[in-house]
This record gives sequence, structure tokens and C-alpha cells, in this order.
Amino acid sequence: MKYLEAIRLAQAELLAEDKRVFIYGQDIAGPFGGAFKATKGLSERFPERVLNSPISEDAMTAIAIGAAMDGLRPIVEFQFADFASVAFNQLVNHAGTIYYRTGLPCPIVARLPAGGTPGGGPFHCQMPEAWVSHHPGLVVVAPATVADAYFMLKDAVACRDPVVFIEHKYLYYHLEAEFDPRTAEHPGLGRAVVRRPGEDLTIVAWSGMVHHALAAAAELDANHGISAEVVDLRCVRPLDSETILASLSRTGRIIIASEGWPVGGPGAEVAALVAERGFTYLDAPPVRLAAQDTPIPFHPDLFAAHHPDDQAIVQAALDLAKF
Amino acid sequence: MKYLEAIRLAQAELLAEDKRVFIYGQDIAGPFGGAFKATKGLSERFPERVLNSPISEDAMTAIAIGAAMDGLRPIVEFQFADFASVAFNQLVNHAGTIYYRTGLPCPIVARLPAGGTPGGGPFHCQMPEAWVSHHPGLVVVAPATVADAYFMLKDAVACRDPVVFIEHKYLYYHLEAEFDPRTAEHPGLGRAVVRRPGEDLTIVAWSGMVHHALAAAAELDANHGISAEVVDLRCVRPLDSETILASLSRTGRIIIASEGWPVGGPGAEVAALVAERGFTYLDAPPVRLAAQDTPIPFHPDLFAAHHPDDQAIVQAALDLAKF
Amino acid sequence: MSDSALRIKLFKTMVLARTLDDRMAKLKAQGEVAGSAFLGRGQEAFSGAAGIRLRPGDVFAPLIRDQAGRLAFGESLLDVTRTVLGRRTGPMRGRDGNVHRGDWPAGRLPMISHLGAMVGTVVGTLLARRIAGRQQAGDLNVGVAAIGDGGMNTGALHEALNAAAVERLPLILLVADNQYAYSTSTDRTFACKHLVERAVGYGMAGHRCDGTDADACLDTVGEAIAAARAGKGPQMVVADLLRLAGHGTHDDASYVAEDVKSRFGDCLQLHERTLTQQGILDVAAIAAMRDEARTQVEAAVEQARAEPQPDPAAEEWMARSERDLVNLRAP
Amino acid sequence: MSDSALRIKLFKTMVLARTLDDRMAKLKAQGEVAGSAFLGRGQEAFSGAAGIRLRPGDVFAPLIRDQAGRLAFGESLLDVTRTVLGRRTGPMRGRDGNVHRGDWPAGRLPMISHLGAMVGTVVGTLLARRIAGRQQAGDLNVGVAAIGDGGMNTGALHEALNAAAVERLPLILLVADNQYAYSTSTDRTFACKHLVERAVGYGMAGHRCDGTDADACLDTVGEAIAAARAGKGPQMVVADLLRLAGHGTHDDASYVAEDVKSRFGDCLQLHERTLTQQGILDVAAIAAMRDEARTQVEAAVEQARAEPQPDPAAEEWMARSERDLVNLRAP
Ligand SMILES: Cc1ncc(C[n+]2csc(CCOP(=O)(O)OP(=O)(O)O)c2C)c(N)n1
Ligand SMILES: Cc1ncc(C[n+]2csc(CCOP(=O)(O)OP(=O)(O)O)c2C)c(N)n1
Ligand SMILES: [Mg+2]
Ligand SMILES: [Mg+2]
Repeated sequence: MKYLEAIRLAQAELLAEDKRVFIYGQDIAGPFGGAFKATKGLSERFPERVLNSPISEDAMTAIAIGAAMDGLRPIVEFQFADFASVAFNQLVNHAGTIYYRTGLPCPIVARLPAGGTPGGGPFHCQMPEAWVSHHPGLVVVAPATVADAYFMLKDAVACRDPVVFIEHKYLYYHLEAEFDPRTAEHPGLGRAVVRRPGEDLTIVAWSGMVHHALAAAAELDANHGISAEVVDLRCVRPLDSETILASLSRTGRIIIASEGWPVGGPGAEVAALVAERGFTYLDAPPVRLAAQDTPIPFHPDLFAAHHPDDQAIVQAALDLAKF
Repeated sequence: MKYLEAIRLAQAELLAEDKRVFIYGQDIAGPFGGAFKATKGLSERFPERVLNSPISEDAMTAIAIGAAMDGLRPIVEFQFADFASVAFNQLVNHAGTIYYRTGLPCPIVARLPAGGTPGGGPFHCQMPEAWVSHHPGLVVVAPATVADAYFMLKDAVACRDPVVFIEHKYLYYHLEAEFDPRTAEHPGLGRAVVRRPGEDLTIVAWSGMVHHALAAAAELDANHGISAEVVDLRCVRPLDSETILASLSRTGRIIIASEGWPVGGPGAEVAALVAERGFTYLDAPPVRLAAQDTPIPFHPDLFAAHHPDDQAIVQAALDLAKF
Repeated sequence: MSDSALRIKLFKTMVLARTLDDRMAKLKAQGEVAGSAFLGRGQEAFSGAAGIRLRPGDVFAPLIRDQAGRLAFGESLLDVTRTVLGRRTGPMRGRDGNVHRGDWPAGRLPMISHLGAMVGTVVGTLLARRIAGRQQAGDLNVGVAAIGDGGMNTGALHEALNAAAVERLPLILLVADNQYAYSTSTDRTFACKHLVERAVGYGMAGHRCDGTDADACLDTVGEAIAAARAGKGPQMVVADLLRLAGHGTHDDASYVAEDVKSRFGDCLQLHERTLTQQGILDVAAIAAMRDEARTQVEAAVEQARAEPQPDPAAEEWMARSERDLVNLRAP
Repeated sequence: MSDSALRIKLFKTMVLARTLDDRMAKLKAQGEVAGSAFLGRGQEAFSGAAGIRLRPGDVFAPLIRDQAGRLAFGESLLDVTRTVLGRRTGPMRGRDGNVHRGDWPAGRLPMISHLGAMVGTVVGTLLARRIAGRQQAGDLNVGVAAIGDGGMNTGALHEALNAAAVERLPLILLVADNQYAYSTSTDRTFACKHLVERAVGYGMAGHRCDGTDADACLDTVGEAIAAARAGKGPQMVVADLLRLAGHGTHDDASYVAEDVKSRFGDCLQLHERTLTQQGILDVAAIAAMRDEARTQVEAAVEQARAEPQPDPAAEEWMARSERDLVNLRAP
């Protein structure tokens, strides 16, 4: 099963199992089934609950909020995460404040196809976690595996709080894995997991970057005798600080690798967390790897150089091991 | 001169000295002169260049961008910083990307009346720096003093990049100081300054929180024999890392106090910075103080307990000194 | 013409709303209210007519000048006084204030400040009802969203109205054109001749009424709501009126031009005159209503005053409903 | 009816745009283009007419289907091929791609992807000209902003149009109603009978034309632009047409209904027929135009191909114009 298929399957099952679920977004209905086909075949089976929206991201989100308050479990598909910027106010100031202000839940799921692909350019490649993860009241998750794409989407819909669900577009078709949705075990929505155990240093990543981290860890092991532990955050807000700190307590060194920009975002939050609460574990300064501090370039060569990859992580690990 | 008067004076002088300057925003014209009176008297003198806008924050910002590209130096006044959420896309994806994409400057200044006042509630008290400071291409400043309000606004208009200018509403009428705009020295737009020198620990703050930091430092000195150095960031993006690290190198201990929420934002960025690049200076973990992780409450008692104040900083300093 | 009982009910609502607003302004002047207090003075006929035309099961998203509509649609005086005084016992528990109060189970949405933002939320509740099969064809539950002349120019409103029209949902947009958005007169905020001209562009029915004429409001809003109930899709009702107060209690409204003032009467006085002239109410009955309103309001103020404020030490600083996300799994 | 020279000029522009678009699609198929390529096939008459009616000093904010308008308003073929092929020599230097290209000093704004976002920017440039006293009364420089049926439903567009109308600026909104927003047909995106009905609500003049009829486009767009130049405030022109291609080269447009297809001709073929039938162009002249277009396009492709790509090692990763903020002070 591919990452995208896992998302489609989860949605198909959600629609079938729970009449409260409905999906709203641009171009998601009909044989077309969405810009990335995440809803292909669904509107045929559930014509009243898979609806095309106008190009109106603010209203899409507001409508989801209203529907959620009225008892539904709406999923909003944004065509690209980049366009969720238009819905920023509804996400952070409306969905994110309802529970604290009123005591009522606001169970919406906003699906954001995110992350870079060559040629995507400045407005089709962004990682939006920093936009939303500052805000109280929101849950922000970023699955990196096929099973997580499936289970975390189901868990997100079960969650009574607004969940920003960040999908990585590159993984849609490029990541494939076997798992049995009926029997596979899976961790809870807010838990970080150790994807690869290690002893010498911790690499923290989320979303697409987890795969670079795993490749780097394999190479560090194979060619450099360095045993790296890879922690997949899965949920970037709230952070599972226990899992992060436990890993650091074992390794004493930490690299935080992010596809997004270098200032702020979960990268800064994890670095701040380990400095504050893991200070005595740190044998060396935490290291952040992030994208270049510019919009994401269109040209594939510039794009490739814009964000950290396996080799950048390997290099950072070699430097850190020397500290 | 009050903080608000300094902003008004700077704008009056800018309009008088530079025909390219114009101001656009809700209710800023006429005898009314703005929700906070920052433009009072200006539209009478410059009727073509101080214009009331409809309630359309996205368009206000887009219009400023167009005007800036066409050679003007627009200042956009948002009625409250909280409503800039509606202009988020124009700020981060449009203004912030023009220079990298095209090589052309985009000199707009977005004035955001921010920060908490009792009874303001969830939508009239926010600190917006985390929204924008993740994004390349933007400059984000937050003056804490009367002189800075004046000089930094002038410098912001001189800056060829988009500047988000965060004004603290509580300081508008409550902060008063004497200075002579013609002779006073002032640091450059992007420079952090040491507001009070000290030896035992560094307190980093910006905007309204600088005054709590100064009060805390005075009390620590007077009553606890602790000498705290207060660094006012002034510019939260880009950070003046040299000034921050230099202070830390002298004191070895650091508290970062923020009026905004605890996850992300400049607080996380400063903590991450000192962990990464000031690790060897740190005699103790960096400490972040921030608001409660909820929307800002309406009730004055809840409001007062929502964000750190002098006493919270004093207490954190006493704890940190013991580490 | 609506029947006398309804017209009296509206008058009573208007009296109560005005009395309550006046009392809130006084509480503010006495220093008992945090933040500004926002008044609906002059807008009671239009807002109240909407509240009266709604029924249980409907949805109402009021804004800052809708005290009359809120009361008519079931808001208790205690909800108001508790919220405005920041009491723990109110629906917002001191966490959010004054005009943001709502009671969602009763159909009154708690507003956020961002103008235009609530309209899409009402649309969402109506879509949800259709999806869940909870609507009865020809007799739909409807949703009323309030907006001002200024708020008409927000992108959020545009997107929401269009979506409602595409889905043909029973939304009624209640536009109170009170000539000003805060200090800004309408010549600086829109350029069409009358805001009702916007309806056609959304494919909505457009209605217009004199917002100072309570009977006209009852009729026009009534027709619009009836049309929405009948399944004729979204409706826009624009009323011409003037707010007879500052934007908030902090504002002296000195920017309101004299010629504008002279064009608009006070809907409450006008309705009173009509009802007395037509012999539907007499002076004594009206005086009794005013007394009763004052008594009720005073009782609600007193009760709220006696109730506890929120305690920061006991406050649960938690913005999420889910307490244990680490272990959260779909059932 | 416009004069023959203009009609021929439009035809030539359309041929060149079509040839260029086709070549870009082929380059994409050959694997030389990163991302998708977006084509204006079927929309050349409307877009080209606008480009032709503009003059130096005007402003144009094209979108993804405006190859014809861009060319007519002065875009060079090299700007296109260099950008689409990501060359360092192009106006975007490989940093931004394909349809986002612009050349602001020449009046063509570089678009961002977010639909609706550019309209306010055009409004800003026009406001700037008025403020700076750079407009001549009665003969204003104008700004054209392009939008589609889908983009009409963005809040950004609504706010921008309203602001333009309030300021009575010479904006022309060019609405290409091509029946679909990506895969979504217009019955799911708006509910008014025709999008031109939106004009009145903004207080803008509304115009409507058959977007497959090049002469009608020249006339109607010409009138709208002339009205804006004369100081009659913002204008909306809505053309009915169909894109004769997928949303991008990745899209087979199989969702386009047969009856919709049957309602719309190809503006290029139609214009060719009219011009030949009226004896304004003969077959040989047209063949020569086509040849010349192919030659020019091929030359631009070849030249761009030979030019350097951006070098990541040499890239200045800097998103700010100001290099030294620490010392930045107003002069
Ligand atoms: C998006 C947004 N921008 C700005 C404001 C600040 N604001 C609050 S009320 C108001 C004026 C509203 O005018 P109108 O819509 O005409 O309603 P009225 O107050 O006249 O009833 C403004 C600008 C806001 N609440 N929301
Ligand atoms: C705000 C926003 N949301 C979503 C998109 C993704 N998107 C790009 S083009 C498109 C369809 C546009 O339809 P229309 O405006 O009719 O123009 P057309 O492609 O038909 O020319 C969509 C949804 C976008 N660019 N901007
Ligand atoms: Mg108004
Ligand atoms: Mg279209």
C-alpha cells in the first residue's frame, strides 16, 4: 500500500463506518477524486458526504467548524498546504479557541498536502507546521509512514480537538509498505516513536525528513561506526517530550532535522525543549538542520540544495560526534 | 512624550519629509485618527496620503504591496494585531517572497497594535511575532521604549524589506519618556541592546515584557543581591545573535521572557540559539517564561495570571541562580 | 402586517434590550466592566425581529449590536450579566467576554471578533443538518448570521455567502447598514448604491427594509426567513438604520454627521408611537413593561454581582478537550 | 468593430501564444520542464485582446492562462522559455517558475499562486499612481487583473474589488469563465446566473462577451479599458469560453462534459475563419504567420536551452534586500 492509498483507505472506512464523517475540499468529488486522488472513488459511494467546495479556504474551514459544532466529523482537504495560509484565521483564532472559550469540542481535521517536490516552487512546497503549532487548542500531526498515514488519520478524526494533518506529497506515491490495517499495532496520536534505536546520537525528524534521517542512520552505521537513534515526532504539537528526552538521555547528542525554514517551528521548539529539560543529558550542543532561509526555489537543482538530505544529516552527525 | 505620541510624531514627520509615504488602515483618517489615535491630525494635513480602508485586511496588505512595488512607502495600520491573521497570506507568501523571487524590494510597514490589556480577551490581546517570524523575507520588530517607537518606525520605513512593526497597546499611554528626536542616539533597526548591564544572569525580552524584565532586575539587585542583565531584542527577526550570545558569555545564565504562548515563537528561537551557539557559555539550562497555553482570557484576574510578570521573572531568576 | 401579539412581543423585546444595554453602559461607567461595552441602541427593531422569527432548532450568529435578537431567541438576562461582569457562572466563565458569549446547544453561536468569520460557521451548521438528514423538506431549520455595512467587505463573508448559495442552504444574512463602520462612513467602505445589490451576485434573494420601522422589520425578516425555511435558498436582508450610540462605550460618536442623524429616528420610540396610536398598547402598559424590564435587569445584575469570579489559581489552563493525546486511538 | 490592423495583430498574437503553449507542452512531455505546464488554449482571444488594449505605463497581473495577453503586453519569448526551462538568465533566475514570471518594471506583475491575491496588488499600484500625481485626468494608466470563474470566490478578490471601487481606480477585472475551476464545474462554484451580475454589488461597470469571438473580445475589453482610462472607475469584463486543454499538462480534462464541449468553439479557428472570410487575411499570410511563430519560438527555446542553469553553490540564499539590518538607520 502506498502512503496516499493509506489516506484514501482510511477516509473510505471512516465514511463507511461513521455517518458523521464528511469531506469537503476543492476538486475532491467525481471521478476526478482530488488533485492527488486522495478521495478517488469516494464521492460515488458517499455522494452527500464528499463535496466539492469553491476556492474559498476561509469558508471551507469555517464550514467545517460549524459542521463539527453541529455534531459532524468534517475533514477538509486543502489542495496544497500552502493555500491553508488563507484559512489561517479560522484555524488558529476560531477552531483553536472554541474549546477554551466555551468548553465545547471542535473536532475538525484539516488535511494539508505539504512538503517539497522538484519544480513545485515557492507556493506548492511549504511545510506549514510552524504556522499552526504556536497556537493553543490545535493538534498538529505529520505522519511519515504508510501505517501512520492510515492510523493517524483515523485517530485524528476520533480526536475531539481540531487536528491539522500534514501529509507529505513526495511520500504519496514514493512510499510504499505492507501492513494489515486490521491487525497492525500502532501508537497513540500524540506519541513520538523511535524508528531506529541507536546509542551515539539522536536524530529527531518528522514527516518526509524521517526517511532522510533513517537513510543517514543506516549510512552512519554502515560506513562510520556511529549508531544513530531516529525519533519520529509524528505529532508536532503537542510534542511527546518524554520520548524525546528519553532518547537524548541515552545518546547525549541530538540533531533536529527539518524540511522547513530555520527560524522557529518545531525545530526550534525541540532544541529549546532539550536545552531546558535535557540540559544535563547533553554532551554537545543540539544541532538544528533546516532549509535555506528563502522561499523554496522552482529549479530542481536549487530545490535539492534548499533542504537538508541524508548527506547533510550524515555530515552533521560526523561533526557532532567529534564534539 | 508617550509611546503612542512617538509613533504619531514619526508618522507625521515621515509624511512631511517623504512624499512616498502613505498610511492606509481602518478609521485612521478624519478627526477620529485611529482606534488608538496613532494618526490623529494626520489626514487633515495629508488628505491624499492618510486613507481609511474598508474592513479588508487582505486587500489592505495587497494594496500596500502594490503601492510599494510602484515606488511608495506604505504604512498599513491594522486596528488590532489579532486581525492581521486575515492578512497572513499576503504578509508571508506575497510580501515576504517578492525579493527572493524577483530581486525587487517590497518596502511596506505593517503596524500591528499588539499585546494584552485587561478585558481585551482572546481576540484583542495577541502577540503576533510567531506568526511572521518563521518566514524568510520579513523583518519583525517590537519596540519597547518611546525612543524606539519613534526611531524604529522611521528605520522601518527606510528599510527596503517588508517590516512587521509590533506596537504594544499597553505602552501606548502608560509609557512616557523624554528624548529629543533630533539629537538622541539610537541603534540600528536590527540591533538588540543591553538595557541594563548585569553579571549574574541575562534576561532576554522584547516589547512590553522588557519593562517587566527591568523591574525584575531592579528587584533582584535591590533585594536579592543578584545582578541581572536585560537584553531587549528590539528586532525579533532577524535576531541579533551577537548581542545575545555576548551577554550570555558574560553571565552564563539566561531567562527568556515572553508575553506570547509557550510553544514556538522568538522564545523558542532564542533558547535554541543559545543552546546551539552558546552551549559552552551556559552554566545552567536556558529558562523560558511564557504565557499560559490557552487563548488570552477576558477576566482581568485570569488575564493577569496568563502571562509572566515581574514576580514570575524574579522567581525564575532565584531558581536559576541556585542551579 | 404581522399580528398584534408579535408586534407587542417585538416591542417588549426592544424595551428589554434597550434597558439592558443602558444598564450595561452604566455598569461600564461605574467601572464594573472590563473592556468596552457594545450597545445595539437603534438597531433593536431589526435584530429583535430576526430573533422573534426564529424558532428552537434554528441557528443564530449575532454580533455586537444584537442584544435584542439574542433575547428574542432565548438568551437569558443572566447569561448577559454574568458574561459582561466576567462571572465564573456565565456561559463563558470569564474566559471570554461580553459580546462573544453564546450558548451553542441553544443555537446561539459564540462569536469571534474577526468580522465575517461567523457566517461560514452558520453555513457549516446548516450543511451538517442536511448531511445528517435532520432537515424536513419545506420546513427547514434556518440560520441567521448578522453583519454590518463594514463587515460586508471582508473576504470571509464573501466566501461564506457564495458557499451557502452553491449549496442552497437556508441562511439568512442580516445586514445592519448603520451608516458607519466604527468611525468610517459607508462612502469609504463600499461603492454600490445599496448593499442589497450584492445579493444577485451570489444568487441569493435580496430584501431591503427600513430598520427604524419595527413592523417593516418583522415583515421583511419574516418573509426572508419563511423563504429560507421553504427551501428557496439563502436570503439577504439589508436594513437602513443608525446606531444611536458610540461604537463602544468608549466612543462618543462625534464623527456622526448631523444630516445623517436627522435621517434616522429611534426605532423604539417609533414603534411605541405606532402601537399607541393604533391602540395596541397604552401608556400604562408600556410603563409597566419598562418597569418590569428594569426590575428584571436589576435582578440579573444583582444576582451576577453576587456570584463568584473566576479564580486564577483554580483555572485549568487547558485549551484542548482531549487530555491524553499520547494514548489517543480511534475506538 | 475594431480596425483590421488590430484584428490582425490579435490574430498574430493568438497564433504566437498557441504555438508557444504547444511547444511548452511538448517540452514538458520531453521531460525538460519541472512542475506542470499551464496552457491558455482556447482563451487566447480574451487574454490577447486585453494585452493589445494596454499601453506602456499600464499594469497587468496575468494568471496561468494568459500567455496571449502577456505577449501582447510586451513579454518576450525568451522570458517565457528561460523561465519555463528554469534558466538563470530568465527574469525569475530559476527561483520561481513558469507562470509566476513577471517583469515589473515593464508593468507585468509576477503572480503568486494564491488565487485572488494579485488583484489587490494591482489596486495598490493604481492607488500609488494617483497618490504620486502620476495620472493624467481623463487618460489614466489602467491596471488589468485576470481571474477565473473559480478565483471569483476567493475572499482576497472580494476585498480587492471593493477597495478599487471605493477609490474609483482604473482597474479592469478580466474574468475568464471557462466553465471549470480545475475539475469543478461552475454549478459547484457559484450560484448567480452569470458572473457579471457581481459587478453591480461592487459598484463597478459590468461587461460581458463571447470569449470565443476575438472581435467581440477586442471590442468589449476595449470599451472597458477605455472607460477605466476615462475615469469611470473599475470595470468587470466576463467572457464565456472553454479551456481547450487540461488544467495543466498533467491533466487530461476527462471531466469536461460533452455538451459543454459542444457549446464552445476554438477562438483561434473562429478568428481565422472570420478574417479569411472577410478577406482580411489569406491562407498564405496565415501560413506565413504560423511559420514565423514556430521559428521564433524554436529560436527562443534553443537560446534558452543553451543558457546556464542556476548553480546551487553560487546561489545567494538571501530573502531580504537589506544586507545589514543591524546598522540600518533612516538617512
Ligand atoms: C477582520 C476584522 N477587522 C477589524 C475589526 C475591528 N472592528 C471591530 S467592529 C469594526 C467596525 C464594524 O463596522 P460594521 O461592520 O459596520 O458594524 P457596526 O459596528 O457598525 O455594527 C471594526 C473595524 C474586526 N472586528 N474584524
Ligand atoms: C487560494 C487558492 N486555492 C487553491 C488553489 C489551487 N488552484 C490552482 S488553479 C485552481 C483552479 C482555478 O480555477 P479558475 O479560477 O476557474 O481558473 P482556470 O484554471 O479555470 O483558468 C485551483 C483550485 C490556488 N491556486 N489558490
Ligand atoms: Mg456599521
Ligand atoms: Mg475556470
